[in-house]
Amino acid sequence: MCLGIPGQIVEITDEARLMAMADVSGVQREVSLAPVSDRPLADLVGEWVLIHVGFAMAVIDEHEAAETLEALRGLGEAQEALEAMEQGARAFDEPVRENAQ
Amino acid sequence: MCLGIPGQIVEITDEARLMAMADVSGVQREVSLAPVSDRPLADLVGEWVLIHVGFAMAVIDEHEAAETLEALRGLGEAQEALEAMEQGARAFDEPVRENAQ
Amino acid sequence: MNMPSKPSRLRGERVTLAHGGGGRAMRDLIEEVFTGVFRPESGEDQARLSSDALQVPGARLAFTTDSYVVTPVEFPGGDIGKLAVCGTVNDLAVGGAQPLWLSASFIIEEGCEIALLHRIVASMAREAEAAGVKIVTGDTKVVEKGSCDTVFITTSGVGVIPPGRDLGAVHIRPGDVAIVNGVLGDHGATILAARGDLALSAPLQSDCQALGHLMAAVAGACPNLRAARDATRGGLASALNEMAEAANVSVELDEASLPLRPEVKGMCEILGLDPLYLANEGALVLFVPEAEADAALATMRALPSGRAAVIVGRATERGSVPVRMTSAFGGTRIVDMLVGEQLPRIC
Amino acid sequence: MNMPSKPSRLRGERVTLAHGGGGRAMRDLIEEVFTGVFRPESGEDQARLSSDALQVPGARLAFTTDSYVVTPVEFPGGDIGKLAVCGTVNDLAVGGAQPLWLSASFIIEEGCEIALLHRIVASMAREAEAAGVKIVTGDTKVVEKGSCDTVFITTSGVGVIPPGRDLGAVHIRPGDVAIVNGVLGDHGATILAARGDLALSAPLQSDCQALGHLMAAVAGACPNLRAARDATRGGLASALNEMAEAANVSVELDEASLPLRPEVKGMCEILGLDPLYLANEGALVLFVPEAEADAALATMRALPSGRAAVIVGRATERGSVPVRMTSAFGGTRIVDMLVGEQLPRIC
Amino acid sequence: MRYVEEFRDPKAAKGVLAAIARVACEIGATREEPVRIMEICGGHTHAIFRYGLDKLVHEGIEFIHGPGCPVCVLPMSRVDECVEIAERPGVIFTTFGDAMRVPGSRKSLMQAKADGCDIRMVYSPLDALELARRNPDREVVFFGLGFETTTPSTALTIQQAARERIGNFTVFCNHITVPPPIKALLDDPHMKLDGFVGPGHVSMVIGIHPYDFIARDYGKPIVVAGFEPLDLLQSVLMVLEQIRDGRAEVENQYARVVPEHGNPVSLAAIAEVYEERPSFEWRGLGEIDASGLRIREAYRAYDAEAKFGIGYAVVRAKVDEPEGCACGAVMTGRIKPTACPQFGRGCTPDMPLGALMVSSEGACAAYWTYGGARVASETEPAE
Amino acid sequence: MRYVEEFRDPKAAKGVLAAIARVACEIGATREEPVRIMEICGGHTHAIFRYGLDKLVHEGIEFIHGPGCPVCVLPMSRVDECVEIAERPGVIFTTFGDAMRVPGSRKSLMQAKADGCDIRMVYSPLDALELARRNPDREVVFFGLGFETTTPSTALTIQQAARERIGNFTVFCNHITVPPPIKALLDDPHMKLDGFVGPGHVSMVIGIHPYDFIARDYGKPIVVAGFEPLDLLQSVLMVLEQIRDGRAEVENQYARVVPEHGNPVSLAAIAEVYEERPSFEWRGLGEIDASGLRIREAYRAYDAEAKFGIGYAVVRAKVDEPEGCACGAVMTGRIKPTACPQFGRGCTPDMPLGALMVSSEGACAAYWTYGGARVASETEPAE
Ligand code: SF4
Ligand code: SF4
Ligand SMILES: [Mg+2]
Ligand SMILES: [Mg+2]
Ligand SMILES: [Mg+2]
Ligand SMILES: [Mg+2]
Ligand SMILES: [Mg+2]
Ligand SMILES: [Mg+2]
Ligand SMILES: [Mg+2]
Ligand SMILES: [Mg+2]
Ligand SMILES: [Mg+2]
Ligand SMILES: [Mg+2]
Repeated sequence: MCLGIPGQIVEITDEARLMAMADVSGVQREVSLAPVSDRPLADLVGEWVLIHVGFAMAVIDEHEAAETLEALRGLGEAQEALEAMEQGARAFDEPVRENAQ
Repeated sequence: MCLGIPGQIVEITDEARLMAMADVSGVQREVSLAPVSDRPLADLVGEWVLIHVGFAMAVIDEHEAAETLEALRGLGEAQEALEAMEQGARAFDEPVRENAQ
Repeated sequence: MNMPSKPSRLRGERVTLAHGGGGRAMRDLIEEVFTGVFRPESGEDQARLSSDALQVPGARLAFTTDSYVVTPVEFPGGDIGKLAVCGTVNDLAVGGAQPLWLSASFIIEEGCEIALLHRIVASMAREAEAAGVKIVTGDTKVVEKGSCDTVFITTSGVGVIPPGRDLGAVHIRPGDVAIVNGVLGDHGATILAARGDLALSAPLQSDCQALGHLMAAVAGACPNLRAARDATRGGLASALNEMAEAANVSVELDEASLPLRPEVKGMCEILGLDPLYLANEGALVLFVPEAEADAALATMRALPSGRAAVIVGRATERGSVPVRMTSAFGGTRIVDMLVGEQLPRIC
Repeated sequence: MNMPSKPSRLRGERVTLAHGGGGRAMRDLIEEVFTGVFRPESGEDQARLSSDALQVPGARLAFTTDSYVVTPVEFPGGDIGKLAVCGTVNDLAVGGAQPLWLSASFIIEEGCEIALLHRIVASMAREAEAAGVKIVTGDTKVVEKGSCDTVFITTSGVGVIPPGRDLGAVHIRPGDVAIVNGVLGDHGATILAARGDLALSAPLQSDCQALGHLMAAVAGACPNLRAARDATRGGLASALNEMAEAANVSVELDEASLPLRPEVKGMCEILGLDPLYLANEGALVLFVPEAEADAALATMRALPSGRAAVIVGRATERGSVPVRMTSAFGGTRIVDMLVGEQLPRIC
Repeated sequence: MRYVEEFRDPKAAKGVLAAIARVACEIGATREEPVRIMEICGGHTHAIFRYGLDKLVHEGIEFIHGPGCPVCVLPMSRVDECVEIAERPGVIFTTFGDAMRVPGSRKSLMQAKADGCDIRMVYSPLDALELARRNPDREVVFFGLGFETTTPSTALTIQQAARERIGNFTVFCNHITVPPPIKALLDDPHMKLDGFVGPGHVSMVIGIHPYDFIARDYGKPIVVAGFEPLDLLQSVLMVLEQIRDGRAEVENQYARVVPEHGNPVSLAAIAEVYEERPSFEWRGLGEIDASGLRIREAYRAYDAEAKFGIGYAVVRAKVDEPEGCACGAVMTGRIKPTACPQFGRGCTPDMPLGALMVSSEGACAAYWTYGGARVASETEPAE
Repeated sequence: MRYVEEFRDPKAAKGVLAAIARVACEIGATREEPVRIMEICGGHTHAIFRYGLDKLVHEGIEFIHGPGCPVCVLPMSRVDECVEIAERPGVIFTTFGDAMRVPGSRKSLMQAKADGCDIRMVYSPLDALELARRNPDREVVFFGLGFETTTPSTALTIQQAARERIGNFTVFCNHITVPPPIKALLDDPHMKLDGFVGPGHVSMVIGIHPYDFIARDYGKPIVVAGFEPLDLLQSVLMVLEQIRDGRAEVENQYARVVPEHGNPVSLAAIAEVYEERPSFEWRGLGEIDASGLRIREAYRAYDAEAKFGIGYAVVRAKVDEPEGCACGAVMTGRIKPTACPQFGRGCTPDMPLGALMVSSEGACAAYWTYGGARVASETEPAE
């Protein structure tokens, strides 16, 4: 639970205290990198992290995100195709019906 | 120096702490009787005291006050009498002068 | 609609920041405490007003404002709400206007008792009715605990100045007499005592009262009424100094004529204060030509708010100082404007 | 006269209680900081005003008031003085009045920098001039340190409603469209960031602006303009709820059409806030019949304050709730009035 | 907004909704006999109502709102203890905004603030620590609140305070853990649940395996989900597919954020600073064994309970929940908010009885704000 | 008001004024060769101007204003020390209103309050002690200021605090004594004085004999006087009569209040709590030997100088008086306020350089407020 929001690390602000500036849609806030400090801090600049109560709790996995999105878009496209087919079927039907009225 | 004002002790409010209510023209304030506590507190009720920064600093001597006033009033009356005499003298003079004008 | 202003919704509570947040709690507070009493006619956030008096050719509109910040907000003889109505009515009245409409804007401290607001608003409604004005629009803001002192009220007033009337200190001429309507210093002394820091108590009441009816009567009785001022902050001394400067005259005051209660004198003696600088909330000073002084006095004394009216001095050609006073003892002294507030002189 | 308002008398100083005491220090403060800039015409404590517009038969006077208590008092895009002028001008304007005159009453905390007051007053003068209104009367009070938050300003406004014009939420009919003049939430988000407690920074500016010219233009272009509200405290959501309740209609909002800056969205995501409830100080929502919507949009977009004008919803027959919104995602949800202020939702 | 907007794409939503409908039909879910899926997390409850997902999904899906709102589960006694600390002279009491309106038996923190307590809303426990640095003559207390998502932040803050030897900072620890109440729910014979949407941000810290028991021991599907509407819909679909396929597994829809084994730094910080409490009180549920955390002896200087002699440091006062409130039943999904006899009557957002009515993640608040509460409140309560 | 109104009777005034005129003529006092009488006490200076006595008395009488205003003689350095104490965290600094506007080298107490210090005006040191009782977590300091009139009140308050063992109350002691500066004046060969009006309220405490040296050693008349205008006029008359009769005595005009030997309780309290300082700084006069009091070792716990390590407890900073100010000369009656080059120019009540311009007992303030200051300020300074 608890609100988390993706943000991008733009700058290390205090290496000793593991603090960095994060950017969320142009809004900036200093966050602690402590939870993700098991990798070199410098590597985190430019990364997207999941921010919760002022801590970067996780580095967002770009690859996993893309896969999830792909699956979702696939479902969307499949549905669009289906709807197009149904529409086609109706379009094929409809003149007949309209004539019938 | 230092502002002092006569007030009347109307009630002992805290015997242990030597506190009493004083009245100055209908304005009441709790004051310390410590400086005048070499006489019995109860005797002070009804007395006029000289109040300074919340302490009754002196009991006002009614007799001395009357004497001072008497001397002052004496000077006033003497002056009035003198002025009356001068006035009389002038009144006596003036018609003459007025006629002279 | 969702339970609009059930009385129970607010009763016995204190104001929280939620009451200022623009939502339902604010609406409930406003409906129950304010608009339920003042009953403004417009549902929009502005009053829409018409008055025949304003349509008379040559009539002018008078507009004034004051903020009220008194501590404590309730005191003998009044409360901040009564002050806020009377003070603004008086600023209209002493300028020669007929007071018609008031606005009332409240800044409320988080934690303020709602029951207190009810009392203040009731007092405002009462005073407004007595003064013949309507409170037609308002506002409330709630600020964090410690960001204001219980409640501040700002009232603005709109009135109509009849054609041809033009009161102003600039019209005062040497020879005019200065009249006050009643005792001086009661408000200032009452607040000093009510504040409690000096542990003084006195059977005093603020003189807080509306002076619209009094001013209307005097203006009717004295065709050459020059000017009037309510002697509020800074007291009679400051009002007279300002008027003398504006008129380029001097004013000679007579100490023996000043109407002062014994308790006010007592308070001033204890604290080393000068009653001429104590604030009033129902006292005014006006200037009329000597020839109209009796009419002014008679008219004022016929009204409750002018019962103790008395001549306290007169204007003279401009001398070296604006205001001078002859003491009962015989000497004279300058009555200057103070720099700031009078502070107790004790040691 | 004794050295009236030499610039050096106050420069570089802070306000002390002496500046509120009714004496010379107060007079210097008022002359140098306030009346020196606002230049009221009357030397008395009231403005005396005439206007031809008020003499037109059927014209009504509009009167409104608001107190301004923002923290911090200066913020990107404005300050409390600009707010105090724009906010009251807007309350007159959205009711259909031509704003003419303002009063301005200041409650100042002991210790307030005089340079800050200078800046605030200059900003008020600038805004008033741009909005075509005059600040004609005022007041100052000084309260003890800790008894107010730097400075509070209450402005009241007087304007004239031309004969025949009657805007009001009660006139909204099903089918009318709701139009906003620009982006939403900028003021609320700017203040949240400027306050500093949440340590957020964003390149945002308050939308604080006067809307008198915009309203005049729309009222001219749309003979059947129903009503307008500035969407201040409580944001668009509260304004629409109030209007829907007053008109006994429902309003259907379209989330996708809401004009929001990315930074405002970002701030809302971080803090779990809903931008519909963020305060605005230069945004209004108005209702016109569908037939006049294009005229309204074209008129608004021709003005700087209406450049981003857009239809955000429409009135329908009254349903079970006053305001409902269709999300971009497809679902619908109620847009209720909040109880109090929105609080950050974090954990 | 990257990683946000993409997961709100309406076109994709149509596809997932259609897929959900198909699977729901396949498994015979109907309005009368719905598949009952519990979203454990209050954040998910909030998203469901904000996006109207409950009305978008096939009518054979019923969302059951779980106990995963850390504010909602706060018992009155715990709020009372907050107020008591805040009332101590010299204290600056810091809290997330979420907890401000939660009713205690005497007052909420909002009311305590109005009454003069110095209570400040912060965005982060680090901001509270900064307040302590800047006010060395004051005692700064942070109201540590939340499930495993939030626990690392207070643990790391306490470690930072210890490193800097800051002596005027303590945490009033109310951290709780997700698994115990879920287990309690599953053990309740009256509770019928077909699957779970798991709390993604909790798993970001603890990984997905702590939920193994749900699948393994109780045979229920669970999908750890993200918080955007597409995340939720996809997770629902994944639960339905497990049901259709007769599987009961722990799946991870939110792999972009949730590592299988969670976050090692955070877990280490939690383990160093905190330990299990024997039991902890939940609103409407009473004491639940091993459901809360407390500060270890080594960090006792940062424990507000110890410093102020309050809460579990002493014998706690017994505070009854208000008469007729059904918070416990609503919180565990046994009844809907509208079935609480107080809903819309004795309990509204302006005069709440339970935290569920004021937390923005609370089911009662959600029903009131987004869900046609007013219609509901005009009907008689269901029970 | 009893004991007040009677002593303001205009009829009696006429008599005294006439008698003064008569005696002045008898001894040949003229405007050009006036009898120079110093009123030592600032309270007398205030009364002279408030009632316009200087203009009422015979032109052969010149009032010379003495150094007896405890606020006026405060050096800037001492005000600076007040501000420094008030700026310490947790301090409530209490003072009589009189001292609020006195300029320090950085700021006055009024300005320090505006800058955020917690400075409160009280009527009595007992009120400061009460503040200490009510604010046990704060440190309450009372600015003990004044001559012998006021000294007993702080001594008695300190004794009370000690009896109650109140640990958060101290006095910043600035009590001074009247005789030393008078002796210094009399030793000044440039100073021509014919007699003194003595401070009645000081004598109410110390009696009249401490002035014996004035009559005995310097051959000058002195009359201890009350504060109403008739008291003052009568005392002037008594001084003139001594001059006429060739006497030099200590007389007591104010016998209704002043006992010959003063007040024994007050004297005992002073002796127990205070002791002479080796020297004390006066504004414009510098250090004067044995002119001030300090708190004895036994009451050290109540000494703000000791507690805050300030003032004479440490090495004091040297603070120069402002350039061109003539405070010392005005205070000792060597020149009139209007002769100060700063009067009405660099120094006005709104922007004072010296305390004499802001104390209501200060000669400069009196000249400005009551004495036609504005006329004077338009003329060139006399020197
Ligand atoms: S309606 Fe109120 S009392 Fe009932 S369950 Fe919800 S929060 Fe609890
Ligand atoms: S005028 Fe000012 S500087 Fe000169 S003596 Fe008086 S107080 Fe001192
Ligand atoms: Mg006014
Ligand atoms: Mg006024
Ligand atoms: Mg006035
Ligand atoms: Mg308003
Ligand atoms: Mg307060
Ligand atoms: Mg308004
Ligand atoms: Mg407004
Ligand atoms: Mg408005
Ligand atoms: Mg005013
Ligand atoms: Mg402040």
